[in-house]
Amino acid sequence: MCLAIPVRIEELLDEQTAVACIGGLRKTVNVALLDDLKVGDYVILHVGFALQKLDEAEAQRSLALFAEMGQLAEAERAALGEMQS
Amino acid sequence: MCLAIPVRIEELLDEQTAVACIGGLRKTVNVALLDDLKVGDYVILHVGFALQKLDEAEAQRSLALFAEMGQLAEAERAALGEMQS
Amino acid sequence: MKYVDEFRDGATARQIAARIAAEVDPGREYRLMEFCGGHTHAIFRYGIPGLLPDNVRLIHGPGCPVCVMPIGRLDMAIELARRPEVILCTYGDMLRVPASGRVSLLKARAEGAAVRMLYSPVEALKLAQDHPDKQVVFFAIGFETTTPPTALVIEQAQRLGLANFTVFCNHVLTPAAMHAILNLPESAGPLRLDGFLGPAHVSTVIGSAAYEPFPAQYGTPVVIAGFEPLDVLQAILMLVRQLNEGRAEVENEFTRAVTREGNLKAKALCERVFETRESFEWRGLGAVPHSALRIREAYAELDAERRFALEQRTGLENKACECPAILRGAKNPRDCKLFGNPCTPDNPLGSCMVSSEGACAAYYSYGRHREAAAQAVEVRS
Amino acid sequence: MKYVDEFRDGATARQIAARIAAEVDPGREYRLMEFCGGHTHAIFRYGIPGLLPDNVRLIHGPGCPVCVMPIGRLDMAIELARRPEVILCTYGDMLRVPASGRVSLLKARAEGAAVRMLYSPVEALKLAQDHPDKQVVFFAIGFETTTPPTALVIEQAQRLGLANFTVFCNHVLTPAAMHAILNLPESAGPLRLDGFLGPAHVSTVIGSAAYEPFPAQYGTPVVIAGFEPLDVLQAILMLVRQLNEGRAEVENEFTRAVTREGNLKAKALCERVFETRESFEWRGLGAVPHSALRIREAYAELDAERRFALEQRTGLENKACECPAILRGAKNPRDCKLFGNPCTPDNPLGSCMVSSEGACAAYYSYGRHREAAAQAVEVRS
Amino acid sequence: MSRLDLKRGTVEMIHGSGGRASAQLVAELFARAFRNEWLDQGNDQAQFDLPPGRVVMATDSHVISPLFFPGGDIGSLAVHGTINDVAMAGARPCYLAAGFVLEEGFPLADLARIVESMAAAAREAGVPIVTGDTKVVERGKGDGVFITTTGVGVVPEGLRLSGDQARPGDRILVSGSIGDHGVTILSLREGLGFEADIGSDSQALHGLVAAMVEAVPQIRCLRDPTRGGLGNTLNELAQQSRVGMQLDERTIPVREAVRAACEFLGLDPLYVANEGKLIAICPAEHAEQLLAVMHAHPQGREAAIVGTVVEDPQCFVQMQTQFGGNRMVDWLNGEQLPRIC
Amino acid sequence: MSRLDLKRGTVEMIHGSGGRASAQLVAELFARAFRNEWLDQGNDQAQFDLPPGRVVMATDSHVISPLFFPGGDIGSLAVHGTINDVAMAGARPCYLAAGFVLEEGFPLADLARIVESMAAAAREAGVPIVTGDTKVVERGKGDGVFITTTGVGVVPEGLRLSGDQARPGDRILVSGSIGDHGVTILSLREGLGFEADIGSDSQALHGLVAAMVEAVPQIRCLRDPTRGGLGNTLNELAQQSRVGMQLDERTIPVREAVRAACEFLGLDPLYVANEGKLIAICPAEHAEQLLAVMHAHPQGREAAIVGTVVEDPQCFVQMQTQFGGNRMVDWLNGEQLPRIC
Ligand code: SF4
Ligand code: SF4
Ligand SMILES: [Mg+2]
Ligand SMILES: [Mg+2]
Ligand SMILES: [Mg+2]
Ligand SMILES: [Mg+2]
Ligand SMILES: [Mg+2]
Ligand SMILES: [Mg+2]
Ligand SMILES: [Mg+2]
Ligand SMILES: [Mg+2]
Ligand SMILES: [Mg+2]
Ligand SMILES: [Mg+2]
Repeated sequence: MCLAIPVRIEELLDEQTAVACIGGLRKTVNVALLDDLKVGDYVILHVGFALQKLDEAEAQRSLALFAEMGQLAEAERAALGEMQS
Repeated sequence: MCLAIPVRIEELLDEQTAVACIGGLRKTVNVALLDDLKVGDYVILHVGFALQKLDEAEAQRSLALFAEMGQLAEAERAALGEMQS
Repeated sequence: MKYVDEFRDGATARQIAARIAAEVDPGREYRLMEFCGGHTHAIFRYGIPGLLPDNVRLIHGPGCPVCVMPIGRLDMAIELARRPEVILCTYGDMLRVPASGRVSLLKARAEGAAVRMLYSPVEALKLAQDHPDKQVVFFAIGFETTTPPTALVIEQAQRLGLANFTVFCNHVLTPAAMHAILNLPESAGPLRLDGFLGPAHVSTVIGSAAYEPFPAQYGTPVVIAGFEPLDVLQAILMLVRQLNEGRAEVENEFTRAVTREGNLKAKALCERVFETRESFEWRGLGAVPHSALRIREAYAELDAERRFALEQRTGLENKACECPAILRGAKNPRDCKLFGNPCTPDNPLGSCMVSSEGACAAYYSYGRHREAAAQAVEVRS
Repeated sequence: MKYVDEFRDGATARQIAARIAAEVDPGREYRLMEFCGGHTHAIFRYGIPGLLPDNVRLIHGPGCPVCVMPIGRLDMAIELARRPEVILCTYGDMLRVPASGRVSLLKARAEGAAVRMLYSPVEALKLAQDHPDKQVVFFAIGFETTTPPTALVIEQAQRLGLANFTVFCNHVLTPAAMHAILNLPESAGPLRLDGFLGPAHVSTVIGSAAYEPFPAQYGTPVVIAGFEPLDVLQAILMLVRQLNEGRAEVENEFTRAVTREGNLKAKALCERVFETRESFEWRGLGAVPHSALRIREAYAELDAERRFALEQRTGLENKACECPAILRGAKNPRDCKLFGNPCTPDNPLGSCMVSSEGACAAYYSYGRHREAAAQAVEVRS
Repeated sequence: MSRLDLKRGTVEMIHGSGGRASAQLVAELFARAFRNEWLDQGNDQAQFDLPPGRVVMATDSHVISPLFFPGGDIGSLAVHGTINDVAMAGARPCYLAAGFVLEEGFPLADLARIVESMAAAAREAGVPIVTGDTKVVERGKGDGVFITTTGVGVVPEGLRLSGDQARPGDRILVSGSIGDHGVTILSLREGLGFEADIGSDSQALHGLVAAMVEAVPQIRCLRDPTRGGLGNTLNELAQQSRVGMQLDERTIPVREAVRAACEFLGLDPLYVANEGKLIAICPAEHAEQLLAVMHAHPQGREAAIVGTVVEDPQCFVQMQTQFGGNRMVDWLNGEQLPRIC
Repeated sequence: MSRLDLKRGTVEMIHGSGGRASAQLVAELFARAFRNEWLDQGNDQAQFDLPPGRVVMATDSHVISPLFFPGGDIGSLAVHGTINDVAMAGARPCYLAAGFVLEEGFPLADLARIVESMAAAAREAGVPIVTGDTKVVERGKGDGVFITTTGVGVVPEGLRLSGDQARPGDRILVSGSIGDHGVTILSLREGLGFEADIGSDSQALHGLVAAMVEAVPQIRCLRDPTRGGLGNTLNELAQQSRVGMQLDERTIPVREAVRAACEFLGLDPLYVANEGKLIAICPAEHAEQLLAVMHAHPQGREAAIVGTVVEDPQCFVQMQTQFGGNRMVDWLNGEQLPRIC
């Protein structure tokens, strides 16, 4: 596994470094591997380096998909219930 | 001052070293600065080195001299006592 | 924590699990390998097996750089650390791993070797600057995720002209290992593998395109999955669906961080600094061609193998340790007769017991109670 | 302890004291300088002043190598010790002596400098052998007694080809200092000195002949005395007798260990290894010509002053410190307004307070109660 | 002699010699800060009367780096830690002893700060430091300062708390959020360096304990989950009582910053150290009352019932995860080291 | 898990983690050696009943190099030292606590030897070690092992010994020869290396003390002249009681080997450490009786009356020398370092 965590960019310090934030924690991180970062972006942080930007729209899409699946499951359960009753 | 103490040579180990003894203490000492040492000799020990042999006859002579002085003092005191009495 | 907590919701998990249950074909098995220790960790930590139908089997793969590090390479690192002029630094993961003679870097440190733990490789540069009279060696380990930071640090050391800094490079490549698993000779035991859960963070760097050979060459589907439990469940569902539908594709569940091309800047950097080794020994897999990186000639002065003229060592593995079979997916930790006694995370005899991502350690820490419960049932029944 | 205890007998002491009392001329003063700290020590430790008539006055001389070490030389040693590659080793005596800025070798060690205490200079060689990656410097101090061991060690280091060992040589010469005292300019204050108690152990090496210039040139008698209290008393008696009889000779009370020629082997050795410096600074005496030794060219590679290209330093003495006058015999410690507060052996401001052989320290440790008693009498009267 | 230079001075070997400099260090630093009738007597031991009851003694050696941290320092920690170990018997802590091992070269200013902090902690807790000892070791043979504190106290009539008293059915409570201390210390680690809006939870818990045992004398046992954290301490208790435990992750209070730090360092908050929290185990029928008492005390405001003691010959501690699965909460294996994978 | 390797193993950081390895170290080494009902309970504190009377607490941190020496080791020393500090109040020592700071890499075989030696010393003294703590520091941040012991005891009815009780006219006694411990340790110093037919006098003195206070409850004070030796300890007592002291050198027992070692190292036996001797001050009219009691006890066979308390606002300790002069016995100034001049 490669331990990594999404963090929010709070402040760009220079080409190489930024301040990132997660759960009330602030940490200076290296952002030299990413271009065009801006404050508010979420990035995947590993060994102190931002490896990739997190696509927030895709994240929402995933969550929406999960929710949908839930509804689908509900519906199926309901259907099953009807059948059995 | 140069801290030194008379110690007795107990055992000659080689050209350079011997075991010396004082007051029940045994210690390996450097004897390279002295020639013709033999077991039983007393030497003056300083920073782990034997600096000089101790002349036992001279030591006895000094002690005898002190004792003599004592007798002389006694005699004088006695004489003084006689005169005063 | 945003983008973490939402992906750990138990209610949603049960709903995805219900979908998996609804969609599996009871007449077949689904043998899925999570390549990566991150998935192994999530699977045990969140109790995912309990949510899956019995015919969906998860096989723990070799995706832990600590677990696959060959003893010989670790012996070399320990030998380096023991040199009086050397300070060896590396990530905490590596410190407790037993090498030959059960010596670990921690033991070597206890015996007087200068060994330092790093959180980030930038600390290694600082260490070198702070100890001009010492040789600071960064014992670099890890998959493609951890490689770009090492590359950056190497370039920076060159720029700074640091004369007392080198890197002992042990970075390994994920797709090569996946090829190796699929190419195992029949003699290595049965391998039935219906699909891969592809690594999350490795893929943020290498991109999903890197897995396209697997469906193409072997017909094995790959679904790249995030490391949160909902990601894992969702990816399992996606694999079940591919298998049910007879498809073999690369799909990406972890779209929020993985693109087809990955991080181009990071890849270019690694390309500049490293080149592929002809072959590299993986603990459990043996020699795997083109499966690891070495520092290029242009950075030779920063290469610890060159600076210290290190000779390749071959360490002795514990004969009874079943790590090789476990890493191949051919066996389960409980099949090892050393598991739990005497091999424990406190006293790891094989490398799968070392990192908590190792299959045996994860099994031990999170799975023992399930075994115990199972035994209790057996006794009662 | 044989040859020790017999020379400490109190009853005999009182008898010699009685002879002194009987023989002194009440119409004159006898101002006698014990050159050597060893005598100072014995005088206080055994309460000899209490046994002497009031007109026999003992003046504490500069015979403590620690007390006369100029601050500048100690600064140089501390500077050496602070070099990261250097381990400086020396005798315990030197460690607490305050140099410039009140820094001592002990303080430097507390701040991280590598400073080791030796009992014997042979330990310095071992230290060098045990630390091949360090430069071991032996900070050599002392009179002619301590010089031959240093010379032996230098020869041995050369024989062993030790590349990481040097000696910072500060050996000083007793007769030169005695000359300096007798040659003090009138401006230095009154000097009335009727005779010398000559050093015990220094003389075992240099022999009694070394003192023959003093009666010859200055008409000042010298009696070489052992360091035991009976020796001191007897030597005082011998000086009183010379003075009473108008003689000025070198006499030897310490015949059990001192000959006229001394230790020829040791002298030859020192002659091989060392040469006389043109001049050397003595704390309290100023620059004294031909009063110290330096390592000869033939052993240049073992000379720390050469190896480290040390530059001569001049340290600042505490202005209020009366050490110079005390060493000249012109003043008594209680004449110093710093004595006892703030200058104490725990917090020495001048070098006479450092070694317990220093005049002020001996006074403080053994003599304070006498002062207190005297004050009490004054208050009452 | 001139006074200690508490601004620029350093600890020297002489301060451990037992001579005048040692006496000065004790007089001008320790005795002045701790000031009480027992220390003022200047003996090598303290003499005092104890209230009637069973006597409790606990000792802990404190070694921590860095020495100063948000929420405390090694001095306050050494006071709180031992008071807590005494209090965990249900006892009232009465007196403390302190042994110092100082490293040559340690700044006297830092030592003074630590000693003042100990004095303040002891004063605030109402537990005087009545005897002590100081040793100095050569530079490179210590680490600034180590402090061993020992406490004695007295157990009120009728209480018999012990780690072997947990019984199936008992409820498990914690007095507040876990991991604050350990994460605070980690945040100061060179190279790790993160800022978090938390500090060590280091505090003396005897006030809370007194309220708890008065209201619910039926409490089976108390323990402070220090090194090894909640997870390891519960394993100790399970082992001692030969029982299992079932926790509910949702009820365990963990601050957001602690969770976040653990996520990015690869640690588990269950094993992160606490210095001002306690675990209580009590019969189920008193659990709600005990929780109410804890909630009413400033040190127990975030208290929670986090699990149940169960029968289990294997003495496993298990936890229902937030996610809904069940996991093993094993003994801490080795040190928790920050990881990358 | 496999047992501790007490032959070839070393202390590792993991042994201080608070986890399973810590528990194993405690179980297989400390608890096994010290074995008693309190430790067996496995709590972070010990609970016990004390006999009635004023309670005494003393603590000492032990740092010594070398760790092993003729006549003992750091383990037995840590037991004796604290028992003695408790006993010097006239008290009966009842229980001990021990805190260990171990250096990473320290051989477990050495640790086991030390722990066994502590256990034997505690057993022999009849004072169990009932609670403890172990910390591990990184290599280079400690020195093998430091041991802080704390003892509690109880003072028999009617006694009130304290260093401030000496009165002019009182006699000063020592229980035996001085300097044995310090010279033994010096003899092992690398480079100094001499052989002497002596060992440390390290021993627990509470038996002797019990006999003394029973026979002569009028004793003013007791103190063990450890660091700083007889000379410094008498200065402490003189200062505390605001008196002077007059010693007679001829009566002070010093072994020949100790005298010789001091001569050639430039030390004064008066300031050399002891670990099994005591100083007693008692009214003159009871001095002979006290001396007789001491002579009758195996630990006091060489006891002697060495001086008298005198009036002196300056609190000077003085000594009539063997030679006949009078000298000041001042506070120890700095460490006693071997000298060449
Ligand atoms: S339990 Fe240990 S020995 Fe067995 S396979 Fe796992 S790591 Fe190897
Ligand atoms: S008392 Fe101190 S300052 Fe005064 S002369 Fe002596 S050493 Fe110098
Ligand atoms: Mg090394
Ligand atoms: Mg140095
Ligand atoms: Mg404790
Ligand atoms: Mg504790
Ligand atoms: Mg506790
Ligand atoms: Mg003490
Ligand atoms: Mg004590
Ligand atoms: Mg003590
Ligand atoms: Mg004591
Ligand atoms: Mg503890």
